[in-house]
Amino acid sequence: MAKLEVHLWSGLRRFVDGADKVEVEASTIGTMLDGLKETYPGLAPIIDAGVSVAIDDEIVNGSRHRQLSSEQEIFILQKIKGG
Amino acid sequence: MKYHTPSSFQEAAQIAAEATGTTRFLAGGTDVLVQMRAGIVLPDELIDLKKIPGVFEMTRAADGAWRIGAAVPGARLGANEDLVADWPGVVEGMELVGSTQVQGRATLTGNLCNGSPAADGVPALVAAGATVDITGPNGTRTISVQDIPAGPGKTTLTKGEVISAIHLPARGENGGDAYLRFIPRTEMDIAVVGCAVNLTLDGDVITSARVTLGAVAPTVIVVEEAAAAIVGTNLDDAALEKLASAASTAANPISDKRGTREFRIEVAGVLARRAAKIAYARAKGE
Amino acid sequence: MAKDEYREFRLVGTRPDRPDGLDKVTGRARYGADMTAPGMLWGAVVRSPHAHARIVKIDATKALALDGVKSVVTRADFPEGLTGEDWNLQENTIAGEKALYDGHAVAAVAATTRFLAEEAARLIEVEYEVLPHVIDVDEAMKPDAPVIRHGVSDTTVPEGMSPNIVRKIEFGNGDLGAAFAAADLVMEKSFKTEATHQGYIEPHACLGQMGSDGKGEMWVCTQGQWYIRKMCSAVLGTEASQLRVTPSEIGGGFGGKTTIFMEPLSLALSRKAGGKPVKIVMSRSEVLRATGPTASASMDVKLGMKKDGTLSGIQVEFRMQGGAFPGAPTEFALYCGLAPYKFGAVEAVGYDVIANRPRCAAYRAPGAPMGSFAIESLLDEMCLKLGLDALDVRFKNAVVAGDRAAYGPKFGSIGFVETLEATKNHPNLLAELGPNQGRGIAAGYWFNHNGETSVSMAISEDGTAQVSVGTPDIGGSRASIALMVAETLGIAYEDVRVNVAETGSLGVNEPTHGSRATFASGKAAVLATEAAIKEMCKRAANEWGIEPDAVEWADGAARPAGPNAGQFPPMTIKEIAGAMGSTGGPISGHHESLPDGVGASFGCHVVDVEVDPETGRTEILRYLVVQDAGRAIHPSYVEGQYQGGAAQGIGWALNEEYVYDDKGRLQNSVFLDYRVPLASDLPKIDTVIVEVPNPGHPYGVRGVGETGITPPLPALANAVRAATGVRMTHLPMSPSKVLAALKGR
Amino acid sequence: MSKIHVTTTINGDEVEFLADPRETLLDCLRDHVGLTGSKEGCGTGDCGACSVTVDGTLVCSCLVLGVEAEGKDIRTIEGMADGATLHPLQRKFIEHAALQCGFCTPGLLVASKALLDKNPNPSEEEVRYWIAGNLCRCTGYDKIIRAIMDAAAEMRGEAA
Repeated sequence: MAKLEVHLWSGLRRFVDGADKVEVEASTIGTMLDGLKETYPGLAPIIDAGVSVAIDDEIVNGSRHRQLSSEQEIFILQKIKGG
Repeated sequence: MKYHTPSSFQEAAQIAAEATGTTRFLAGGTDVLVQMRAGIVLPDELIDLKKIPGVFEMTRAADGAWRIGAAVPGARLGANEDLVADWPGVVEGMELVGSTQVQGRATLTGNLCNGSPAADGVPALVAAGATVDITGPNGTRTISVQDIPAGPGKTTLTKGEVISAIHLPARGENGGDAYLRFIPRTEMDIAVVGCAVNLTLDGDVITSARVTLGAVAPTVIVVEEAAAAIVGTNLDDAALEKLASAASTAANPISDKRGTREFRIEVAGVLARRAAKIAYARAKGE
Repeated sequence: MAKDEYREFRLVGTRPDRPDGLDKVTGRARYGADMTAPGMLWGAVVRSPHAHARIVKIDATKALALDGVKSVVTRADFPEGLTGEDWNLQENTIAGEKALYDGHAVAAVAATTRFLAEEAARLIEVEYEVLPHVIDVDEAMKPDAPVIRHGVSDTTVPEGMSPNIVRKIEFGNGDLGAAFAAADLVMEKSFKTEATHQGYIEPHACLGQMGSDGKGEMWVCTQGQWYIRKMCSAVLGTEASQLRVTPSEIGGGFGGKTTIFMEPLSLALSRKAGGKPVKIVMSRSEVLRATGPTASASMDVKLGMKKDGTLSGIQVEFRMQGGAFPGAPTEFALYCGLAPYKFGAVEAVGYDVIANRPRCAAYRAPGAPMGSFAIESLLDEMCLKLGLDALDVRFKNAVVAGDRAAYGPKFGSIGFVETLEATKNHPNLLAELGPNQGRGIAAGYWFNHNGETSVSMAISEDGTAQVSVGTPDIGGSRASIALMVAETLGIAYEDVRVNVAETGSLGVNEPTHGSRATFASGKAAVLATEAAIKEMCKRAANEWGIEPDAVEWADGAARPAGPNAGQFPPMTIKEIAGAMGSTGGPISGHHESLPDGVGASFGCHVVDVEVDPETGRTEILRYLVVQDAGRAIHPSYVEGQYQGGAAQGIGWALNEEYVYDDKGRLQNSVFLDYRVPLASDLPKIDTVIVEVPNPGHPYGVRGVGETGITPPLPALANAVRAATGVRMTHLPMSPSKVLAALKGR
Repeated sequence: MSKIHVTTTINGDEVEFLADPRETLLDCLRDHVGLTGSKEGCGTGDCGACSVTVDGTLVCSCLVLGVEAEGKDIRTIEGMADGATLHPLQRKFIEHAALQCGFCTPGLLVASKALLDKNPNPSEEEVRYWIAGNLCRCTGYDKIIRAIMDAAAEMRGEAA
C-alpha cells in the first residue's frame, strides 16, 4: 500500500470538500478507486458510471490491477473511447 | 399495383381515365420510383409509356422547330449536337437534373409533370416558349409549357391526360438562351434559385427577351419587367442592374431547408445577370 | 516496450494490395444486407412522426390480420426493470411510455416479404398524445423548457437547473483573472455547430434469429460484434453467450455502428415468430432520423493573448445536446479543443443536455471538432487582431512531451511540433491567392484508445499464418495487421491471412473505434505472433537438443544463438510447421489485454478557399492534411484516413446539418438534402504523414482515424474569414449564412 | 399482387425471374438473381451504390423497375472482370487504395467504366463531375480519382 495523491476534475471537488486532489491508501487502480468511493461516497456514482485514469502521461481504461506508486501522477478523467 | 405497357398514348390515356385508384405514368421513373420507395405515393396503376412508338425520338423539322418525345432521357438531349446548338439553355437545364445515372433515365416531360417549383428543366423551356402535346380521353390538345405547372406537386393536367411530346420553336438567327441555378454543392442538389434567359439580337442590341425564374414562387414565373429591362439595350451595366433588380423584385420565395427567402431574392438577381450575359454571348455566336 | 526508431523494415511502410481487395472490387464481399437465410422473414419498423408524444395505444389488429404477417413486437415484449445504460439502450430500441424524437421506434413487424412488412407497418395504429418538444440545446437548458425525462441528471448537476441538463463537467487550473489581466488582448466569442450524421453509405442491416430457448444468431454490419451481443442481450434479457454475432463486411461506420438500433427488434420478432430468421434493412431516411447523429453544440470562449502571441488564459463553456439520452461528448470537446496549446490558466465548464432528437452516437473523434472549431477560430481572430502569423502562434504555444494538458495529465511522446514543422515546409503555403480567396490553418487532436482486445494466431502446416481479430476491417486494417504479423514472423505478406472473427471464437473485443484497430489489434497480433515464435524456437531447440533460450528467430527461421551459433542450419518456419504434428501438435499464439501505450495524434490542416461574394458559396481550392501517425504501417490507408476525415470535416463545415421544422420533425432525411461532399465538390487532398513513433507500440503506431476530422471545421472558418473579412461563428457556413454575413444582415 | 415473368440478359447470361411490379431492378438483382454486388445506399438515386448499365446506359438500378428489364442487356459489377482477369479499373482501385469500406466501390467501378467506355481520355474535372452521383464517405475521393485517371492512362496504352 502506498499513499497516493489523486487529482480530480474540478466538478468532482464538491464531493471531496472542495479539494482539487485527495489522498488515498492503495496499491492498484482498483483499490484506489474503491478507496475513493469509500472515503467519498459522493464519488461512487461517477466512478461506477465509468472513468478513465491518467497515470503520468498515459490514459488507462480498465486495468484495475495495474500497480500504482506514490511517485506517479494520477488523474481521474471522464471515460474516454471514440468513434 | 398493376403495371401497364400501352402501345399508344390513346391507350395510356384510356387506362388512366378508367382507373379508380392512384395512377402514375412512368417514363424515366426518377421521381415516381423515389415516391414509391418512400411510401409517399403507392400507385394502383402504373402506366409505362416507354413501349409507345416514337417516345424516344427527337426531331428537328424543316422549319427548325423541335419535337422531343416524352421518354427521351436527359443524357440524349446533351448528346444531340444540333439541339445543343439551338437551345443550349434548355439542354443545360435538363442536364442539371440529378447525377449521370439519373440523366440516363430522367426526362424533360417528367421534370415538368413532377410539378416541382424548383424543376431545373422547366424555366428554360418556358423562356424558350415551348409547348406540349397532351393526349386525353377526349382527344389531343397543345398548350404552352408555362400553363402546365399549377403549384408544388400539381399540374393543370386533368384525369387521364398525358403529355406525349414537347415542342421547341425554331431557334432562328441571332438568338441565345442560358439557364443557371444556385445550389450549395456543385451537383446533385435541388435548385435554391433557377433562372433562364432567352433573347435575340439585332447587331449588339437585344430585340426580344424572356426571363424566367424557378424556385422563387409556387410555380416557374415569367418576369416581364426583367425582359423589358434588357430589350433595346446592348446589355450594358445599367441594363444588367435593372434586370437583376427586376428579377429580385419578382421573386416571392419561402424560407426552407434549402435557403432563406432573403437569399433567394438576392441570388435571383445575381443569376439573372449571369445568365443574361451567357445568353447574350451565345446569341452573338461567341 | 523497447523499440528502435531507426529500425529498417522489410514490409512495414510498404503498400501491398489489401487482402480483401479482390472481393470488394468484384461485388463478392458480403455486407449487412447481403445475407439471406432459409425461411427468412422481413422486418419493418413503425416510427414516431412526433418529436415528443405520449404513446396512448398501439393496435396491431389490422396488421396481424394480413396473410403472411408473422409477428409484431412493442415495448411490452421486452423485459422490465432495466436500469442505467441498459435501460437507455432498450428505450432507444423501442419507445416505452413516450416517443422521444421524430423517428423513434414504437413497434416492429415481421412478414414474408418486404412489401408485406411495410404494408403491415403502415396498418399498425398508434395513438399519440403530442407533447411540447425542444430541439435546440440552449432552449433545452432554459428552466421552462419542456422536460424530456425527469431523474436523468447525475450528481454533478447543481440543483435548480433544468432536468434536461444531465451532466456538468468542470475542470481548470491557474488564476484566470490574473491571466486575463496580464494579456494584451482578451476576446470572447460564442459559436454554434449543428448536428451532423456519420453518413456511412451502408444503411444499418441485420439478419437475426432467436428461438424460444434464448439461443440466437445474428449477421450484422457493425463496428463491434461483442457490443452488439452484449447490448442485444441486455435489452432482451437473454444471456450473452447464447447469442452468436457474426460481423458482415461493413460499409462505413465512423462511430455510428458501435451501438445497437434495430438489432434487438429482429431478434424479438424472430423469437415471437417461432424462431424464423428476420432481416431488417433500414432505409436512408430511417438512418438519418433514428441513428447516429452527432451532438449539436453552443460554445462560449474567452481567450487572453500577449502581443508576442503567448497565450495567457482561457475560459470556455460548452453546451451540447446529444438527443434524448445522456451522452453528448462535451468533455471530449473540452479536452481535445484545449489539448494542443499551453494556455496558462484554464477554466472549463461543460454541459451534457438532452433534447427531442435521436440519441447521438460516436462520430469520429466525438466532440473534438466542435471544441476545436470554437477555440481555433477565436485563436485565429486574435492572431489577425495582433498582426501575428497563425502558424507562428501555434508553434509558440504548442504542447510537447512533458507539458501538462489543460485537463490535467502530462503528455507523453507526441508529435505536434513536428507536425507544425511539416506544415510550415509544405509548398501549399506558398501558393498565391487571388481576389476573394483566403487561407485557413487549424490544428486538432485526438487521444486515441486502447480497449479490450483478444487476438489469436495460428501457424498452418505449410508455414503460413492465420490471424483472428475481433475488430471489423473498416478501412484496411486486415492489410496493416497482416503486414505487422508478416514482418514479425519474417514471412511474406501474402502468407498471412487475417480473419475478422465472430463472437464465438475469441474473447471479448471492443469495436473498431477510438482509432484502435491497427494500434490495439495490431499490437495484440504482434504479441500473439511472438508467443508462437517462442513455441517455434522451442520446437527447434528440442530438435537440436539445446536450450530454447539458445535459439533466436530471424528472417522466418529459428537459429541457434549464443554459444550454439552456427552449430545447426536455420530451421525455417515451413520446416517447423510441416513437422508440428509430430513435434507436439499445433503451434499458435494468443494475446488478450487492454493494451497499454496508446499514443495520441495531432494534426494540422491548411485550406485555401474562394468565396463567391454574390452568392456566399465557398469553393475549396486546395487542401492539406499533416498528421502524426507514429508509424504508417500501410501508408496508403493512413493517407486514406487523413483524406476521409478531412472530407467529412469539410461537409460539416460547409453544408451538412440536421434541419428541423417547428414541430421537431427532421426536414432533410435523404441524401438529396443531407448534403455530404461530392467528388466534384473537392480538390485533391494533399497529405503529409509525420512519423514520431509511439514508444508504446512494437512498430510505433498511433491511431490515425479520428484526428483528421477535427481541424477542418476551424480551418474552413479561418479561410472564409481570410477570404471575406467575415468571421462565421455558426456552422455550417452555408451560402445563405455567408451571404447574410457579407451583407451585414 | 400478381408477379410478372421477366426475361433479361445479365452480364451476358439469359436470366429469368418473377418480379412484383413494385420491385426495383436493384431488388430483383439482389433478391431474385442473387447478385448482391449492387448496393442500396439510399433508394432515391442520390448515392449511386446501385449503379448498373441497361443497354449501355448508366443508371441507378434503384430507379428502374425490375419489370422494365424485360429484353434488356444489364451489366453489373459481377460482370466487370473478364473471368479471372480484372478490369484495369478494378486493379487500379486496389492498387491505389481507392476503397476503404468498399460499399460504394461496385457502383463507382460501374460508373467509371461507363465513362471510360464513352471517353477514354477524361480530364480530372470530367471524372469528378461524372461520378458526382456516386457518394463515398470514406476516402474524400482523392484516391478514387487517381485510380480512375491511372486506369484510363493504362487503357490508352500510356505509361502511368
